[in-house]
Parts: sequence; C-alpha cells; structure tokens
Amino acid sequence: MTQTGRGSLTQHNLQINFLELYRNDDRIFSEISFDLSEGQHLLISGANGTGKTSLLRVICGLTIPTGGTILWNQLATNNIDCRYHEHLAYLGHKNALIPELTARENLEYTFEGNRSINRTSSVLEAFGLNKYLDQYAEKLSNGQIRKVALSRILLSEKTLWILDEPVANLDTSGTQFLLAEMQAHLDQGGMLITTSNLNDQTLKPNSEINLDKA
Amino acid sequence: MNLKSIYKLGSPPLFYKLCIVLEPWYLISSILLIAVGMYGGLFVAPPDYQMGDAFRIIYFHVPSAYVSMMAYVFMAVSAIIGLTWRSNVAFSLAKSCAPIGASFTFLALITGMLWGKPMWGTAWVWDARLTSELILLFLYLAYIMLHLSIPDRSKADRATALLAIVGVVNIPIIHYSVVWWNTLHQASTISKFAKPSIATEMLWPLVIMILGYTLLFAAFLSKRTAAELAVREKRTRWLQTLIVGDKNNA
Amino acid sequence: MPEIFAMGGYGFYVWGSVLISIAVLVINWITAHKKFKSTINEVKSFISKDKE
Amino acid sequence: MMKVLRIIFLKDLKVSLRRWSDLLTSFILFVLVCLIFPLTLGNDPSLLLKIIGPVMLVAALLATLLAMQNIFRPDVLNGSLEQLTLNSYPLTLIICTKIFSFWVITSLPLILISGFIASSYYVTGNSILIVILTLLLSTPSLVHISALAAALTVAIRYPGALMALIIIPLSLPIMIFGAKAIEFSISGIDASAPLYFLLGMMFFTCSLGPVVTAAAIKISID
Repeated sequence: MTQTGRGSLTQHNLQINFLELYRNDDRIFSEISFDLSEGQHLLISGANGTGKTSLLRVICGLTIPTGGTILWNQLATNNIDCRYHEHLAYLGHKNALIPELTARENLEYTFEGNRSINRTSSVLEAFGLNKYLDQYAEKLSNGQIRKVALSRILLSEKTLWILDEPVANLDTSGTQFLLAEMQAHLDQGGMLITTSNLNDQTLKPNSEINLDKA
Repeated sequence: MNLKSIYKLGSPPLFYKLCIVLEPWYLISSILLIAVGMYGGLFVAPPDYQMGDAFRIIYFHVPSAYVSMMAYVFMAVSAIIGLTWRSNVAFSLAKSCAPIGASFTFLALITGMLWGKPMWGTAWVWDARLTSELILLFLYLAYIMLHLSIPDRSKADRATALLAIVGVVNIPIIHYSVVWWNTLHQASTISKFAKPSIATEMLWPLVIMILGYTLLFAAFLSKRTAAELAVREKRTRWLQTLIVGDKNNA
Repeated sequence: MPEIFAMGGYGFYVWGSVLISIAVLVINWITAHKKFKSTINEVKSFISKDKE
Repeated sequence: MMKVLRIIFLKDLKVSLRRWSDLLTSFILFVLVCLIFPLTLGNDPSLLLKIIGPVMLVAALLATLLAMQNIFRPDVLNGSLEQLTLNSYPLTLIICTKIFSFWVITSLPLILISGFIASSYYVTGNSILIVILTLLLSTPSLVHISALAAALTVAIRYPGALMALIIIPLSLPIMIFGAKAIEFSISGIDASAPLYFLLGMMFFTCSLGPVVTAAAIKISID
C-alpha cells in the first residue's frame, strides 16, 4: 500500500477503467479508460449531447456509473478510506451560487482550504470582481456569476480541477486569465479535466477523449 | 439450498426463466386451492353462532389482508437487496409488488367494509385493522406515484426503495398507535375477526384460502417481474434469443 | 338453493365480497398478462429495429 | 468539523431570513388554520377545547409541509447542494444541520405563538404549557419526515401532492399521540404517556432520518 497522505512524496493519480453509463436503455458513453497523473490535462471533447457533462459527473462521483471503476491513488473512490473528495474541485454548468447571498458571502461559504489574502485579491482583481463583491448574486450578470464560481475553484487549493466548459460566458480578458491560471495549476503539479465544444479556446491537453467517435 | 444457489437467483436470465416456468403452476394450484377454499368457506363451514352467515366474508377478507401486508414486507426486503447489491432482479421484484399489493389492500378494505355494514350498521367505523389497511394503501400509492414521477429508471428504483424501507419500519408503529388510539375511543367493538378458538370446519377453508391467495400473488408477481425484467434486459443476447428463438442466431 | 343465495339475510354482503374479490383478482391477472404481452412485443420490435 | 457545521447552520439561517416571504407563508398558514375553526364553528368553549389538539397538529403538519418543499429545492436548482455532497465531510451531518436550521426557522415561531392560540381556544393554566411542549416534541419528527419526502421528490417538478402522500401516512403516529397529549391535559388526565411516546419518536426520527435523507439526496441529484 502506498503512502497517500498530503505532503508525502507520492504523486496523486487518477485512473479510470472501462467506464460506461446507461440511462434507461440509452447508452450515454462506454469504454472510457484513461490515466491522469500530476501536471496533466485531459480534455473531453464532443458535440452537444454526447455525454460530456455526464462523464464529468461520473468522474466526480455524483452519478453512479453502470460499469467500470474509478481509482484515486489505486483506491476505488467508493472505498471509505479513499480521500478523493478532499482533493477534488468541480464546477459544472450550475455555478452553485446562492442568489440570496452576496458575491463575497458566496466566496466565503467554502470551508476547506485557507488561501492568502494577497492571492484572493489578485484573483478578484484579474476577474474585475472587486466592485461587485457586495452585490447579491441574483443581481450579477451570467459572466460575473461564472467568474465568482471560477474564483472559488482557483482559490480552493485542491489538486484535481474538474471544469465543465470553463470558458463559456467569459469575456476575452477573463478567458486569458483563466487559461493562464490553469497552466499555472498544471505547472504546480495540479491535475485538470475540462470539457469543451470543439470551437472553444483551451489549453493544449496531454490527452483527449472525443465522445463523438465513441 | 446453500448460499451460492441463492446468489445465482440474482442472475436475470435464470430468474426470468424461473418466472416463466413457475407462473402457470402457481396459477393453476392457486385456482384449485381457492376453489376448494371457497367451497369449504361458503357451503361446508357452519354459520357463526353470533354473526351468522356474514362471517363467511372472512374467507375473502383475511387472505387479502394477509397478502397485502406480506407483499409490502416482500417489497421492502427486495428493495434492501436491490440497494445493497444493485440487483436488477430485486428492483424488478420490488416494483412489480406494488400494484399487486395495492390491489390486495383494496380488496381487504372493500371486503372489510362489506363485513362492517351488516355488523356495525355502517360501512366504515374507524376500526384499527381497517385504518391501518387504509394507511397501507396510501403507502403503496406513494410508492407507485414516486416510481411513476421519476423518469430515470435506476434513480426511481433507488428512491422508491428508500421509501419502501422507511414504510416497512413505520408500519408496526402506525399499526400500534392506531390500535392504541382505537381502544381509547371505543371501549368494546367486535374488531377481531378470528376468535381464539375456532372450529376445525371453519378453520381449514381459511388456511386453504390464505395459501391460495399467496400462490396467486406469486403467480401475478412472476408474470409482472418477467415483463419488468424483459424491459430492462432487452439489449441482452439471452433475452433476444429467448424471445425470437434460434432465428436470431442463424 | 335459494337459502344458499340468501345466506341468512346477508346474501348481498357475502356474495358481493365474493364477486368483487374474483373481479379484482381476474383484472389483476389480465393486466399482468397484458403487460407481459406488450413488453414482449416491445422487445420484438426493438430487436427488429436493431437488426436494420 | 463543528466549525463547518456552524458555517452551514448560520448560512442557512441567513439565506432563509432573506427568503422571508416563504417562511411567512407557512407561519400565516398555521395561524389561519388555527383561527378558522373558532370562526366557522362558533364560540363554544367546550367544543373548542375538544378540537384544539387535532387542529394544532394538523396546522403544524400543513405549515411544515408547505415550508419543507423548499428545504432542498433552491439548492438543487442553483447547484450548491451537489457541491455539499462533494466535500470530505459526511453528508448526513450536513443534512442534519440543514434540517435543524430549518426547524429553528419554520417551527420555533409556531411553537412560540401556539401558547397564544391555545389561550384563544380557552385553554388555561398548565395545559398551555402542555400544548407548547407537545409542539416542541412533535415538530422535530414532522420536520424530519418532511425533509425525507422533500429529498425524495426534489427532482420532480410539482412535488406537492406526492409529498403530502408520503408525509401524512408516515406522520400519523405523531399526529395521534400529539392530539392525545393535548386532549389528556385539557381533560385533566396525566399526559406524560403520549409525551414520552413523542419524545421517543423524536429521538427515532432525528437519529435515523438524516441518514435516509442523505441517501435520498444522493439519489436525487444523480
């Protein structure tokens, strides 16, 4: 058994074997296998409705797959000793912002990880969110909501980022900043899984799964 | 019967074949038993000294009430097995139990009311047994409606399984609170159908009817479970060869 | 014969419960059977569609 | 761990207070259901004393049912509930905290006003305390049962009728014993037996309810 605690020298690793998902009688995807180590980026591409989001939700553990296994550091993620969720940050289509709270309260409403104040202000600065921090989330525009949600991921200090179409709704400068941040995360040994429509701008991935062919 | 052979029942092809093979036997034997039981209950058994011929309704009321409760427990046990082993067979069984159980509950209520009308003068008194039966009907309806309103099958299976388990834990509590409440309301009602000592010629038709109803339940359940399994497994080769026959392989 | 139907004055209730029991059970069997038939047809049409 | 639960608890309180109109609706429903009986039945003390037990509990059940439709729904729609299932803390405890904060917000006001409503039904002396105690012991069970129903139906668009169908049979024992406790104390009988039953049911639902509700949440957001 390998030592997998935080700060140990062992690298984190995510291994997916023959994942498949059926809903009622329809096949969403099947025979998905890949291996992701630190510093690697996996891109899941495909047209609308090919099951990109479903695949991400299965990888996160939100949806139970029909078949296949997900291993985090050689341990199945449904194993009680597996500390998968400690290292995972997920952002789907829903931005998980509570409309009745302000942007600041939404950002504070995460209870894991402690980031420096400098880092927080630089991220908010780059996204141009400083002016809007005390507005209720329901008053923000879609792009701003997305930026708040993304800031939460960027500030989370988690190893594995799973982002569903991260650049959707973002303006040019926001996109540039996000891509740079994602690159920096990979350089620090982070792991990244993203989806994109084929025409989206994104980082060059280490590996790619195209659901159109499957 | 060792553990391994029980485990094998979880395989859909085997269970499907078992359902198909056993269903006619269940049906025939239950029809025979019910015919004998009905003859015994309606013609052979002597009239009750207190209730006269009206007591013959128990030959229809007690078996359906018994099956309605047994079906709920069966459904909950299947639900637990389904949740633990994610077994399609167990989920199909649980789902098929619900409409059958609900119809037996309905029968128990109707015959109970038909019994109550001449005995108490009204079709409905808040008798503990009838009230619990009514609550059981609501639990069945909740199960069926929840299953209908969730479109994704595996999600519906698991959500309703939770409901069935919660229901089966609650049934004794509900039953005893109704009994307790009832004893406080009405000092003495003749709410017990079966007296402690019952004449043999009155008892044997009842036992046979209960047996017949149970087998009938098994017959309905096999038929419905086979149908449910067929829907779920329609992509598999074993079912396709079973249904289309050897043409498919040629 | 008539006294059997009369059931000591309780004929309506006794025969009523007999009839309703039989009716519900028969309907139950018919619906189960219909459901089975329609699923088999569904699977058959699914297979023929699959082959094309 | 406690810190995390405190954060969730305070945040739920804050959000619920900002959705004040929802909460006011259930509170108003409770008061109106309680008041409509004297208005329609007439001002006969003996009659009112007879019905206050069932009326109180039915009103509490309806108010809980109405309020609890929204315990998980908004969080599922905006996606924050799935984020709650993705952190490393046990979902059961998180759900437990959420239900507790909902109880504070929806049931405490009912309990506070129940004394006044009881006195308007000509209940006097110790019996007013028993009315308050009965609601205090029965609302946690009602809230937990409703939370389970809400979790099971959270993915359904119009869950109202289905929730009622799930909740009412399951909460029947609480209704029966709650009404009995109030009836006993008004007619001068020792009400401790039904109150002990309510206490037992409270422990039962509070310990097992969140486990089942957490499982239901995981299924519903699948």
